[in-house]
Amino acid sequence: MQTLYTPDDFKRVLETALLAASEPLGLDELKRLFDDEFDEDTLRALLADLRTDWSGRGIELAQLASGWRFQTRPEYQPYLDRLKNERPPKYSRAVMETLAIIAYRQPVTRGDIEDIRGVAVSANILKTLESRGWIDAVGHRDAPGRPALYATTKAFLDDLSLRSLAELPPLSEIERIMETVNEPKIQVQTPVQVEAQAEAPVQAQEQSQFYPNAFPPADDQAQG
Amino acid sequence: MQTLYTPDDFKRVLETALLAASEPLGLDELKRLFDDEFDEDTLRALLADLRTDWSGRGIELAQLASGWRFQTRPEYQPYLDRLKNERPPKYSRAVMETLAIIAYRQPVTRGDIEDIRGVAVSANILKTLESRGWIDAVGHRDAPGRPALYATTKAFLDDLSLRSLAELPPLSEIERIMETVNEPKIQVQTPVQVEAQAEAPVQAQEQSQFYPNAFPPADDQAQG
Amino acid sequence: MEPIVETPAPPTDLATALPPHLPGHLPHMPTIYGERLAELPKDLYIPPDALEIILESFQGPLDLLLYLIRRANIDVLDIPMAALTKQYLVYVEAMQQKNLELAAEYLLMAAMLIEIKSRMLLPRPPKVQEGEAEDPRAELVRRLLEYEQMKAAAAKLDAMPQALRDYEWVTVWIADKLVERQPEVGLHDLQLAWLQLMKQARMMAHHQIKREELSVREHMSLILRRLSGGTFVGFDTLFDAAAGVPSLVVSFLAMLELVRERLVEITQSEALAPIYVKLTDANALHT
Repeated sequence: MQTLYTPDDFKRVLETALLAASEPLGLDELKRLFDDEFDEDTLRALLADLRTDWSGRGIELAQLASGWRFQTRPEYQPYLDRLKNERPPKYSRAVMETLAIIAYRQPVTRGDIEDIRGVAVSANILKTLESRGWIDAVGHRDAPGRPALYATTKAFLDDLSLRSLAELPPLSEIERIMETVNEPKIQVQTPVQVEAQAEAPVQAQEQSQFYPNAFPPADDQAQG
Repeated sequence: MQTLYTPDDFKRVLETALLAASEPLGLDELKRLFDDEFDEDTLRALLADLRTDWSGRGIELAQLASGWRFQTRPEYQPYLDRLKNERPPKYSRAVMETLAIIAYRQPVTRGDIEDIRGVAVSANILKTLESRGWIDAVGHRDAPGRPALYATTKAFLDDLSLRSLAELPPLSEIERIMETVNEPKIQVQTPVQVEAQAEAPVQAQEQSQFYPNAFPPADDQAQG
Repeated sequence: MEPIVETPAPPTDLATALPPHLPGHLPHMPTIYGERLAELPKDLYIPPDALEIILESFQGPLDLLLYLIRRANIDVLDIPMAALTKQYLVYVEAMQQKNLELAAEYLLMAAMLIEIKSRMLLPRPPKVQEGEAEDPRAELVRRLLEYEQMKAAAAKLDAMPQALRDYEWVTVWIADKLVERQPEVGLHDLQLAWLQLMKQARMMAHHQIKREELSVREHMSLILRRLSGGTFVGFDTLFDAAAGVPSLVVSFLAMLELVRERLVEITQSEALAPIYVKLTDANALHT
């Protein structure tokens, strides 16, 4: 057993455990690594230090919803793709819209999703998202048929490198559009979650180039 | 996409691919990483360099029959073990009591242990402790059946970070703990025979016949 | 009702404008009351191959409507219902003509649009509570905006780095997963085990044992180990003078105890001759 003396030794153990872990590691688990010798602040300092050590490499230490994990940087993905035999799953617009509705309006029933999208939501769409582990049924609405209520999972946040739902890109603000118009007055419901997004960073600028099939960036036109 | 200029850049890509791979990567695959720009000798040189970079860390670059992969160093295994979700294995109460008796009363025979514990000691219990290297037979008592005398080993002291048996917690201290733990205070009779048992284990063998039911034998089944 | 100016567009215009992902720039659009309005020509030319692809790319009637609205640069809060309905029906009819499997939602939406359009023609009944007329388009606009918001959110989500697509997890091989984990035992565990024994045996408790005695028993084990070869060992070699007087005394006590328990025998051929120690015969035979 490697004996540990210096902060570097501890970092080495942290690094080894995080590189070998198959799941993100939370602070509690990282504490266990040292038989609970360290408090959370010390661990956080070591982790921050470790993250700095890895800056400029092809791997980065990411803090996710369920803990810390090493992941490759997107800039290196084109190289890694050369090793792959099959392409990673690319989700259809129907799947992504359903995911967005669940993420921003959760918990929602299939009926809620259909109301917003204006079309039937096939069972396959929900199954795709469930089998990816991104959504699950968290309960049932007390309504006829007791429809299942869907919500996003921690794995969804982890897979999008988010620590919480508050870090989701903010929704385009439809209520601001409403204010500019007096006639006719239209009541638009403002979902509760929108408040949380106010604090989230804006990072949707490059949106259009990543999303070639998107419709004309409606927000810009609407606001401009 | 990260653009590559220097050998360090190429190493960075190699490192990233090897860290992200779930299987060992062969030279053919590593070549594909760079669109077959490099020959095998160049790759081998880069890999050797990378291996040196990682020396002294918790992870090493290993060359296997099927290719190269990063893997953890065995010295770090004890730390990784602490993260395992399964509860750490524990010795049964019977094993621990037997060990305690051997540690404090050595050299003792199986019969001595049975006298003190009040129940039969299965061969498995002794085998467990012997295969752990913590006890061994140091001789035989000159008594009917010539029973083996067990004592603790140096490995036992090492594993418990003791320099000698004298560093075991004194029994008087244990008794003091027991007295503070036992509430209400229990009047403890001091039968003369017990002292004799401690001093003269030979006689103790017959002693057990006098009060075979003195100890609840249920413990072994319950804990073991 | 809004004035509608119909502008025949060249056939090629529609073909280029149709792909839904392209911003809908219609050239030569007339401006009415400061707003640009547009309508598709009645005699639509739709390339037969393109239609399916185009129509399939719509996620539903709301998506189609939004496309028509954005393409014509119409203010969504003041939709010219007649124009929009007309355009929408052109698309739906085209779909039916091509025998495309038309989702029921498209027809439902068509009915809804026509209904709104007709209500727009009627004088608006004042609302009791607010004293303000309710716009027949309100519900449609709310749905369009909400859908558009979610559509944009979906695009943003899709633009975010996604595990397995844009980056990968690092899971380094753990070299020796197969090492069996041994129970860890500490002094505390031993103490606890003894405590258990004591509790069990409290009717006959009081195993008062002195610290020294433990050392004696330790030395007994040590001596037995030294003698385990079965041969005679010099008495003096069993004592380490360098260990100090207390250790010597303990060793001697251990030796006496071993003799008393008949575990070893001590022999001396004559007075002052070297003293030898060996395991008792019965003992040695089995070691």
